Amino acid sequence: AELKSIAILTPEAGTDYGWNQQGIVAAKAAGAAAGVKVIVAENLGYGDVRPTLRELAEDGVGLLIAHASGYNTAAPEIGAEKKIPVAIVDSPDARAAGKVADYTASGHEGAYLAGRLAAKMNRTGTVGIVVSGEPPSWNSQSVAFAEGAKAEKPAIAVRYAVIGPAAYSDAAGGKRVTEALIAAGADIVFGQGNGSSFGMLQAVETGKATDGGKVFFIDVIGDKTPIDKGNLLSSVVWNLQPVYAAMIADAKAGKYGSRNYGIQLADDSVTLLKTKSIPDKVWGEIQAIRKDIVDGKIKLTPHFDADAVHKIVSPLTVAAQ
Amino acid sequence: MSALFTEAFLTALILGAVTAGLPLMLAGLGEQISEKAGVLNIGLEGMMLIGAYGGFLVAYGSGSIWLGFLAGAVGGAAVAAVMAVLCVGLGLNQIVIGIALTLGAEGMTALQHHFQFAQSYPRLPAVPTLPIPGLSSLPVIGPALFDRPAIVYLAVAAVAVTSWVFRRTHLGLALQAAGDKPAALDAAGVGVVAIRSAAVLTAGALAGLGGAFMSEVGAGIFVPFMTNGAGFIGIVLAMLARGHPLWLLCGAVLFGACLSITTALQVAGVDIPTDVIQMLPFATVLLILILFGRRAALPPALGVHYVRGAR
Amino acid sequence: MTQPGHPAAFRTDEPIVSLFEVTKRFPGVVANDSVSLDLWPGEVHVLLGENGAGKSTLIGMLSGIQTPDSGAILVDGREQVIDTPARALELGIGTVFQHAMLVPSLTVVENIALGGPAWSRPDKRGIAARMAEVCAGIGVRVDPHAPVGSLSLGEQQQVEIVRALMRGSRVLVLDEATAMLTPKGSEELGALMRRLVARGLAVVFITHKLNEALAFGHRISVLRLGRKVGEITPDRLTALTPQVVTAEVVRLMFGSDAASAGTASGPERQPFAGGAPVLEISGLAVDDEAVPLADVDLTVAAGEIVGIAGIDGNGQKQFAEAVAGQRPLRQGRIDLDGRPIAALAIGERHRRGLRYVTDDRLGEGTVAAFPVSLNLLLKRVGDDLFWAGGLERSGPIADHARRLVAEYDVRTPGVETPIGKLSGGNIQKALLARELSGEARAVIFAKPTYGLDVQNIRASRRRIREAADRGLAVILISTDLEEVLELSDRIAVMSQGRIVGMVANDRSARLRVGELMSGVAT
Amino acid sequence: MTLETADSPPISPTALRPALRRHLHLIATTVVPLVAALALSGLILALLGVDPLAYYGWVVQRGLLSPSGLEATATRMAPLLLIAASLIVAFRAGIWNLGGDGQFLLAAVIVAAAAPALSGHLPNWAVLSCCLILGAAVGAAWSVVPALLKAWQNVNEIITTLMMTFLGVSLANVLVKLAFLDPRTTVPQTRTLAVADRLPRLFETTVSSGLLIGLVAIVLVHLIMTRTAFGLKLRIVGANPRAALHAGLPVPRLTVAVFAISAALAGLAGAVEIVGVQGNVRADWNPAYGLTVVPLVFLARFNGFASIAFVFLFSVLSIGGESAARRLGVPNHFTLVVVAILLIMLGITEHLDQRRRAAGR
Ligand SMILES: Nc1ncnc2c1ncn2[C@@H]1O[C@H](COP(=O)(O)OP(=O)(O)OP(=O)(O)O)[C@@H](O)[C@H]1O
Ligand SMILES: Nc1ncnc2c1ncn2[C@@H]1O[C@H](COP(=O)(O)OP(=O)(O)OP(=O)(O)O)[C@@H](O)[C@H]1O
Ligand SMILES: [Mg+2]
Ligand SMILES: [Mg+2]
Repeated sequence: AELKSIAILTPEAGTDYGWNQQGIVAAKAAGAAAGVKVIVAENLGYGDVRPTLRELAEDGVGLLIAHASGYNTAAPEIGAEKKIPVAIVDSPDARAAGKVADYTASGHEGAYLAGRLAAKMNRTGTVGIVVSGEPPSWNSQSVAFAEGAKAEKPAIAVRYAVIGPAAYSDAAGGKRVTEALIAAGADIVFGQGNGSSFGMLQAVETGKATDGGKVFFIDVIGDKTPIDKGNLLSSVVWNLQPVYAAMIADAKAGKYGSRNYGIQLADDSVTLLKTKSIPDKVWGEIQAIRKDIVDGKIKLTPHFDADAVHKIVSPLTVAAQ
Repeated sequence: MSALFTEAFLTALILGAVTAGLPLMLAGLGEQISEKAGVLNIGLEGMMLIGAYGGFLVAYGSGSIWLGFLAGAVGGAAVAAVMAVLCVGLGLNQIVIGIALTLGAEGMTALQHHFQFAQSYPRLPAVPTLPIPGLSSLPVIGPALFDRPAIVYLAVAAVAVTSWVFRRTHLGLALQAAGDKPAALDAAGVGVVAIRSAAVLTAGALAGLGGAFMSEVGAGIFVPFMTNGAGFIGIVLAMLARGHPLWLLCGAVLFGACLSITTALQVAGVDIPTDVIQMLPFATVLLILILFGRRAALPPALGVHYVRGAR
Repeated sequence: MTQPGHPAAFRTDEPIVSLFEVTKRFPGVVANDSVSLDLWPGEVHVLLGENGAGKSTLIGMLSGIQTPDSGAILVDGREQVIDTPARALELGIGTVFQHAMLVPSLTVVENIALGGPAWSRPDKRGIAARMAEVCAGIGVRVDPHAPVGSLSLGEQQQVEIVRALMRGSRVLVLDEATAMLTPKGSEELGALMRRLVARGLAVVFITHKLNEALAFGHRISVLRLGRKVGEITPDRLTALTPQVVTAEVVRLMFGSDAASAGTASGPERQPFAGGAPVLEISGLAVDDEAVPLADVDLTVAAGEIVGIAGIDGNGQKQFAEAVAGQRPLRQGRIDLDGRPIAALAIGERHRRGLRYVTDDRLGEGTVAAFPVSLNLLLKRVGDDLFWAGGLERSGPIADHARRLVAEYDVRTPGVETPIGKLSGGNIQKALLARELSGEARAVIFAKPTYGLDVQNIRASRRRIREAADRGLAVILISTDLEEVLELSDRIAVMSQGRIVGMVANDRSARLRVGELMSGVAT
Repeated sequence: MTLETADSPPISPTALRPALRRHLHLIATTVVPLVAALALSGLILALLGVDPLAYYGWVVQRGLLSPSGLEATATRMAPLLLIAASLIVAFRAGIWNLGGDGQFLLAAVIVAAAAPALSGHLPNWAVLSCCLILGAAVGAAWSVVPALLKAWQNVNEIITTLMMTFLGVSLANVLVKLAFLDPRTTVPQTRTLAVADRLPRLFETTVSSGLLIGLVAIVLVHLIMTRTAFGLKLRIVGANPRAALHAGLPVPRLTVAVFAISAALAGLAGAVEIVGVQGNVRADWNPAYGLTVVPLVFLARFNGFASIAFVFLFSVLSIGGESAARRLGVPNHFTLVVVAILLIMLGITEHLDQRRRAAGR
């Protein structure tokens, strides 16, 4: 079918070096490559996006990318009402031929690598995870990070803390909780959050590990290198461009909805960011592990529920090992 | 588990409680002053946000943390000035204007942030601390309470000063009269508008300072909507601690402590769902209300515009 | 009461303050129309005038509460702009306002300290000491550290006077300062004013009580409809007999027709013939922080008026509220027409015919923002006559209101006018209309004429008589002994929450009530 | 506490005044502040380098003129009207219920859990009716603590209702994440009520019949408060609680009734939003409608019809503003600024109008 334009809807501004920015940048790139116009509707919040979806549909958009788990009810409904295909996240079962496709992005493979990396570079015996909330994509990465760290160093302690309710913008909370984790011994912090992640970064930059040394930060989704002050160890970088490109291609080919989309190490839609803080030797080892995952030698299953996270970070689990 | 609750971790928890509680305390202190004088300041959240933004902007631009605090206080007071003119001077509805100011401040700071910092996300360096000789070497509480940025001591001093003003000065009497019976204050030769405006401006400055503390010390960065309802919690704290700045200090510390306990339990891996733990501060306050609620009376003239000679 | 002597000692060539042709307009009213007034040192200048004549407005311009639209105010011969209360205080003009201007939550000294330099500490001990001095000088006693809220209105007025003196006021304005005082309190205040002017102050004294004006005043000015309609100079005041002055003042205040009447509302009351008991109260006890009630027994027969005399704040309010149902009883019983009502709620007592005309007309008697028509039905909301199945029937409601407004001569622009816009006298008439209409059996009147002018007082008292004549049992609570003596068949005296004596209203009643009130007799 | 509010509508329809003057007055009190607010916001837009006229053009085009935009505006009005009704009952009775958001959200969560569970067991109309009743009941239940504290202990309700909102928001999240989780998705959200099973849409549009519920509720509330004995009793309590006591009204019981009705309406708003539009509740969802509606009903001086107008205006702005912001590349936080300025301008106008009326009394 003919596809002239697509639209992407994001809850926050596309300038967060994270989820929203990645979605918008990737959609624009995929659109440009396919010669399709891309309309960006950002900052829509977590309220009711139905009016925006309808308006975009009426403006002739041929594919609606609802880039937030919070939109996964509204988008298929409006897609059905306006007879326009939609892309959603976190609802793989909602797939419907010609109508709905899911691209539940799970960076768990990358997070596993990040966990291995963290454990390798860890000095204190403790690493930390700070999250702004417990959405599925955060959970799967938290679990994988902890698995990776423990696979590398079974005795390692993984400390975990959630900032607070609706804490996506709670930068002060991000900093406070990160500082507590650092005091609890973490010298590497795996941080997942939106506005709050800048507070985490600030805590890492201004804090000292319990051994007196530097604290490192491992980010997710985006690449914060442009704003790094030397504490960014790595990031589980996502690249949604292949996903969107495939969607556009499928839509043009009339096959939309015949499959869901995902990101994985194999096609580099998930990568671990190499910064100058990672010694080449370590990086080499990480690349080897990456290859094992891609080759299926290391099997990883994503766990999206918060319970799985709590279980793996519980000190009781540590004791049992 | 015992290895977890080390001195450093306990210190960090107490420190976290102080850092989280301090902006609430400053905002609550401002609200308390304003309410004592009879003005219900619903715009506190907006004043905090402008303070957070202004404080960060100036601290980042000038490199001086103190100029930042000054700017935060001035920013908060500027918003309060609008409130003083419209509500104290003209007598517009305090709730309407308060909410308008909060919405406006949210919008303006988010816009400004978008155009100014949304690409660079500048962050401030660590704020230097001022150890108090002797006390700062105490275990745990030494570094948590007595090796803090000077502004923390100043904020606590502000509570003491306010308490002193309330109980020991003519100004304190005037503030109370403005909230209890403005006509009597006027008849005694003190301008009600002046006293109330001063109270509102002070509230704005304190809230702005609280916001600046949040962005400069608490987070080291400004992000939109970062006050996250702190202003409203400040209002509740002020109402709970009517007339007693010290209670406010306790309330704010309690709030901060609940947040820290939440973090502590999570880090310890206690498998209580985080949302349940996060209800802790609210439930505690509600319990206090149920037990001691009767004391939470408000000044009789709160929210009532005063017009000389009207009847 | 004797006429004061001519205060020649302080006569100077110049008044301390002169109001020169001041005019003040409010929307729809000219409150003061080109009024000129001189305040001389050594004089008590009495301002008289019916309700709404413009007295408070006039002195409001002296105190900085109002500013004149035209005209001038001269202090020591020089023109001054008094645009704030602070300015008035600076100029030495101290005011005791009609409604107390003290902060109830602060203590007496704190109230006096109000207005000191912001950052300094109030010198409570010093203030208390100076206060003691001033108090001793003028012969009053006030606890300097008592919270003002715990003081009676009379005491509060004393505090305000002391405060004004402590500020070094040369001009002291007292707006209806005796309205809340007992006869003895008024007497003392009068003596105080005389001592003050003897020290060279100028006093402005506003009152509705002509006897006080004659007893305490050196000069009398009369306002009517915002104009100054006459002035009786000290020479004439000493020269004329009280009767002549009274007649002249009443003529000035109300026009010639009113001149002979005074406040008496009719012929002296006929001795009560006796009737069946309607309201029987026995062993009444009520808890209260200030004045608990104990052992109150009282029986009122149909057609009888029982007056309750006593100094204000001796449990009268608690008593009335307890009988009306606004306060829980600790013990005791109340029977109406032989049936117990003590367990009933306020509304049910009202339906049984028990009525309570409160003295707090705006505080609890009415809802100021609501129209007259609804205020007239405030105690009957939901009544089938006016609400059909809960739905308002505006026709009957308006008709009812118009009928009562006409019958009770409530002067209001319309029945839809918010009652708070009416004058005090008319609000009182509306309250009387509400309580006396319908199937009333017993009525409690609390200070029914407080703050009213002579004509309204007369009208209210007539209503009270008529109520009794219709066969209602009437309890009349009043601090105005004249009123009690004029209207009652029997007089109970209340003191510290008890009825300390019951007196038949005969020739010796005044004396015996006085004794009971002052605690001489038991 | 007391807050100054008069009992008359903002535009008092004095029958005697010529119609022309009334119209002029209406224009002066609504259009002037609107234009002033737009001009001021326009200035800010211009400073941001955006053409204000284009911006407003899109707002009007989308929020008011385009059929689907107008439908979106109308749909958005439904919960706002119910919350306005909730606030009118409370505020007129002198109860400052600021806990609407908690009542709204908890009701929404419980209804969202109940609706899919009931659907299939009962006919659709019965499911919907149950849900609406349930929402109202949950809202009312969440006001019990503040109501009892106020009625019998005289604890200030601003504090208690605010606290209950903070608590309610957290509890709603706990419920979504722990109790009512939809097992078929990884996202913490409740099960979804099918589109076909939601409140019927009006005619051939996308407007939810929630709009009708909202309109009926607010008009009903207005009439009850102004035309019935019950409403009068509540207003007496609100205007002068001592007079209410003196008049023999059962003040504590009426206070509890006010809380119950007000909170039930807020809960109903939650129910209508769920069974009308959303179909489910996600964790951390909190539209915070209460805070935005509070100033609107104050400006409407607690008059139901004026509230409808203000809610409409607000809805147009929020629907149209989002579209305009997107098309012109302004962050749509700008809508917040416009609303803020508008509230202030309306406040000032009302003040001036009151002064003028007082002067010409
Ligand atoms: N808030 C107000 N604004 C304007 N005018 C008011 C206000 N309150 C009261 N008034 C006016 O004040 C008057 C009441 O004053 P006052 O009690 O002195 O009246 P009055 O004419 O002396 O009546 P009466 O003799 O019955 O007491 C009313 O006539 C009313 O017009
Ligand atoms: N603030 C005001 N606003 C409007 N009208 C007022 C105001 N104050 C007084 N008035 C009007 O001015 C007139 C004079 O009122 P004022 O209070 O001076 O009378 P007064 O002689 O003191 O009466 P009273 O004996 O009842 O105290 C009244 O009729 C009233 O309508
Ligand atoms: Mg007067
Ligand atoms: Mg009067």
